[in-house]
Amino acid sequence: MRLFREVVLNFKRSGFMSFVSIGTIILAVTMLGGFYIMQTVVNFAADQMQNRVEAVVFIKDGASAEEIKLLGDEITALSGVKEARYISKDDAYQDFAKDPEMQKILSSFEGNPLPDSISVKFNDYKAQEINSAVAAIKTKMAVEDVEYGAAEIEHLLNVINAVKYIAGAAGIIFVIAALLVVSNIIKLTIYNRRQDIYVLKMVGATGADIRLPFIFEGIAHGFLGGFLGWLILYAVVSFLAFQVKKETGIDLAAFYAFNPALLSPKFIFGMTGAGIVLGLTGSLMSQGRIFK
Amino acid sequence: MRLFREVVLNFKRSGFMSFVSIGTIILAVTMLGGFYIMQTVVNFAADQMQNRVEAVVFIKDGASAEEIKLLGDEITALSGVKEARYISKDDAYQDFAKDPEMQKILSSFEGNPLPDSISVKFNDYKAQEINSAVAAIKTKMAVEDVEYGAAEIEHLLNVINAVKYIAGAAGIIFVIAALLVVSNIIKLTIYNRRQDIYVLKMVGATGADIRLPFIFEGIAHGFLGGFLGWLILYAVVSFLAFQVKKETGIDLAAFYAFNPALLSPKFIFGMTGAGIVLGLTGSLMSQGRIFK
Amino acid sequence: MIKFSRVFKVYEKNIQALTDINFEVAKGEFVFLTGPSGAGKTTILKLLYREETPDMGSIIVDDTDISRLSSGKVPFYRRGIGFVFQDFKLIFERSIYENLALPLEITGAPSKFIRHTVMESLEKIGLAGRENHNPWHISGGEKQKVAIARALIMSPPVLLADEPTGNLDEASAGEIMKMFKDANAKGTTVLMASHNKEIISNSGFRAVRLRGGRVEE
Amino acid sequence: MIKFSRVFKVYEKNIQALTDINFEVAKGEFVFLTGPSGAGKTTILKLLYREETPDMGSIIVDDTDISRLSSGKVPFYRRGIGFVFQDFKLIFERSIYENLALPLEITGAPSKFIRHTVMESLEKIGLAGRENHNPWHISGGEKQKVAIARALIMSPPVLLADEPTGNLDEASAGEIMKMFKDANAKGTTVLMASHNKEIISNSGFRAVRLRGGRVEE
Ligand SMILES: Nc1ncnc2c1ncn2[C@@H]1O[C@H](COP(=O)(O)OP(=O)(O)OP(=O)(O)O)[C@@H](O)[C@H]1O
Ligand SMILES: Nc1ncnc2c1ncn2[C@@H]1O[C@H](COP(=O)(O)OP(=O)(O)OP(=O)(O)O)[C@@H](O)[C@H]1O
Ligand SMILES: [Mg+2]
Ligand SMILES: [Mg+2]
Repeated sequence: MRLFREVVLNFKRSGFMSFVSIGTIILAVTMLGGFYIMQTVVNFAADQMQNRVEAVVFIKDGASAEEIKLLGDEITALSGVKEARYISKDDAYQDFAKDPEMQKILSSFEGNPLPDSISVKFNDYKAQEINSAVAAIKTKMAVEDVEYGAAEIEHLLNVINAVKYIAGAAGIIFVIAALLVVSNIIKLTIYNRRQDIYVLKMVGATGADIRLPFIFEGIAHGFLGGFLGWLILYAVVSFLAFQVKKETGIDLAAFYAFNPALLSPKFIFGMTGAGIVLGLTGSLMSQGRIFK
Repeated sequence: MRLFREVVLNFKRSGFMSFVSIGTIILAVTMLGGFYIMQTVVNFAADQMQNRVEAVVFIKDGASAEEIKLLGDEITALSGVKEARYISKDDAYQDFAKDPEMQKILSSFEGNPLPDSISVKFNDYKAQEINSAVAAIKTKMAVEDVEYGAAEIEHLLNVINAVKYIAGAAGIIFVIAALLVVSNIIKLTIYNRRQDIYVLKMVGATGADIRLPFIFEGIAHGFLGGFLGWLILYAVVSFLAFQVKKETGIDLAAFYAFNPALLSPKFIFGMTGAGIVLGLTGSLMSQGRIFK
Repeated sequence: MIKFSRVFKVYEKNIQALTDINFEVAKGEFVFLTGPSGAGKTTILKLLYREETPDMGSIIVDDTDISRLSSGKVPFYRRGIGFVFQDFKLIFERSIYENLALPLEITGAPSKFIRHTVMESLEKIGLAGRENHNPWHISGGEKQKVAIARALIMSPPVLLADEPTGNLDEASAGEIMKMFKDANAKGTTVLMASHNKEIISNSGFRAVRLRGGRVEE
Repeated sequence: MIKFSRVFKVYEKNIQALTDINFEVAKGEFVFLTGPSGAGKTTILKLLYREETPDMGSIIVDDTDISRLSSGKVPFYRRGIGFVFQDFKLIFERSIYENLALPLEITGAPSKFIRHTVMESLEKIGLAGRENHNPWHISGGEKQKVAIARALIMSPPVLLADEPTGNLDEASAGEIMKMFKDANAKGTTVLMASHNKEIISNSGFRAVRLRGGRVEE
């Protein structure tokens, strides 16, 4: 009862402070949420490119079905390899023949000039791993040659991978930063109320009497900030998607990272929860000063 | 003199507050700098991909040199087109012949089965613009067919473009956010010194006497925060580049966006300047409260 | 009730505020603390309030040595003491009503009881009708009256007052003294720091005289 | 020198603090303001200090109506006035030395002169050697002495003091009164709010009596 009243009173009384504190949580949570979405988009882009990184293993003419099967299993067992798919020369022919130019060229041969092959995809894009995998495959008996055709997007993948890395690090730094700002603001709030707190202590308030309102205030600010942050992020992203569509004709909503994710209960609860955690942690981190 | 002493005194006296204020500026500036670097990397990646978007215009057999020249000029004049490069059938043959497999296929023809062509690159990646350019080219007399082969990276480009867009918007939001946090913290500082300010006014201090120390304090905090922010960013990015190199073998320093940019005087002054602008703007924005 | 034995207090920067203080106050007694500025009156009250702890000696209140009280017990000890600060220490972020209600709210008193008690007390000090004002917006004497009302609101067994009449005119000081005497008559032990010779001599109560941190004579 | 003509002051929430105040203080005079708590003494001093402005009437100081002073001129007007606040208003973030140096620093006095003046003043109030202490860490009476020293440090032509002896024992009050009288003898016009009947009658100076916001008799 008194607790609830204290929190409400604090809201009313130190409107300015509450505004600062809630505002910072909104900013932090919005940034984190926006960050999460950017991260998702970058990951999505990186995954898309990664799927394109493949090595094609050309198999010696006359290799038996068992040999091929064995080779496939051996490749799959290599570290870093995600999948090895056998493509018979007939399948390859049909695939190429889809392109009318190629069809023309191919039809000038007698029979099928294409070899059997295995298409290899990789788990993560790590140059060293892929190179050593390719080298290992080359030594296999049944292998004629390995074409690692991804060289041209390798450079791009490097960039995207670096972006992912940096984005991850920035994310961690951001959480710490937000926590510091929020806890510092709550510290300032408490510092500002030091006379109030002194008098409370002097008229016999226990530690809990003094601390609890601040903790609940932190939680309340966090809840409000988190939820408002989600609302703002939703509005900003929607507006952005609208603008992007208008200017480039790209429908962002088509990427699963967008609107659906934003509206999912998981995301809403996640952001509100992050706000509460920020508010709570911030107020706990700042408690040290109360009894000084 | 008094001004300088006041600023130094404030630093000493309200060490805690100064810490909060400088810390926030460090965070903001570091974020902005890191953000700038991320943006540069994304732009770099997008540019790289964009260079790959090309349409190949196959020219009808028997078109005269003048017709081809005219066609090239017409294409270059289309909006959105960056360059149109003529590739003779001989050049094309030599290009293909570099690949031994292709060589085998080509040598099975009599003569050169490849047509003359024009390779078209675009300024910005905008689906609509490119599509209408391609459609326009298709209607030209000398054109046999247009192959717009970038379809496969189109999807990826969409993603990267969207990331660029969102990153730009996030950047603007971030500057505003940092400004709000800094000005709020300076407001809190001033609020905390309201008694001090009241007494100063009562013993005859003018508006300037009271405001100037806060403004200089803001600038000093900004300068310190900006420079420390650069130092931290430099350390973080260097560490990150080291880690990335260790884990993926990618040398980030090879991208011009990295270490060289970080060490350029432009970047250092930019970050320090951003800190000063933040500190100054923050303290100016918070001045309203002084005379309340 | 209250017993100081061989109490020494040195503040930081080597300021010797109290030297070998010994005195007793019996239960239900009304005792003045007097002496020139800087003599140590406020320090003695702060020790009793457990805001400071002595460097040596023992301070017995109600059979417990409060200088050895565990910090968890301090709040509950303080609830049995009313304190009038020399500089009032009203909370300017709360209304006059809220300032007075604070000690009651902390003990969890029912709000009806709080309302009744606070309004009665405001009546007594002549500030009825101004309960929703901010204590920043009342005169010095009025602030002092609010501070005194807050100290008395719990009807504490012990009342400590630091110069409670310093900002008051004679008539108001008389009223306030009457409030203290009434509380004392109901059994409250009162220890009051004061410079006001007239009030001390008129009251007929005993005075402990301090000078330079020692009890005189 | 100072002339109040038909001055009215109503605070927010409809509190009528002053009603039709008329009085004059001649140059070099020493006048007491007296009256019960809440009578309006502090309000009159605040009007003179330009912290508040009257709702009606004129307040002439040195031939200028200060209620019409432009806000740019207020700081310079205030530099000619020493003020002792009822609640001292020392800055707890600055040392005692810095508190005293403040009014001098603002006028841009040379630091040697400041040092000399401040040390002399500390000597006078018996706090020499404590210049680097925080005013938070001195007794109530000592705070009051510092507040008075700060008001006198500029040797202002006008001195306003709000209950400057409320927290002082008789001996200290006597010393302080002597400082005020000395300043007055050197030509400073003094207006002092006080409850202390003894001091007023002993001084032999004139007193303006207030009650309920009006000048009495
Ligand atoms: N800022 C304010 N807002 C509202 N009312 C005020 C304000 N300041 C003073 N008052 C009221 O105006 C009246 C006169 O106050 P003032 O401070 O002038 O009295 P005073 O004579 O100095 O009393 P004291 O001797 O107790 O200091 C009082 O009733 C007081 O409550
Ligand atoms: N926190 C502190 N730190 C250092 N010295 C202090 C502190 N509090 C008080 N003192 C010093 O201790 C001595 C006693 O102070 P105290 O406040 O007890 O005096 P007092 O009798 O209450 O005086 P007054 O009548 O002026 O209020 C004084 O010299 C004072 O300067
Ligand atoms: Mg004292
Ligand atoms: Mg007053």
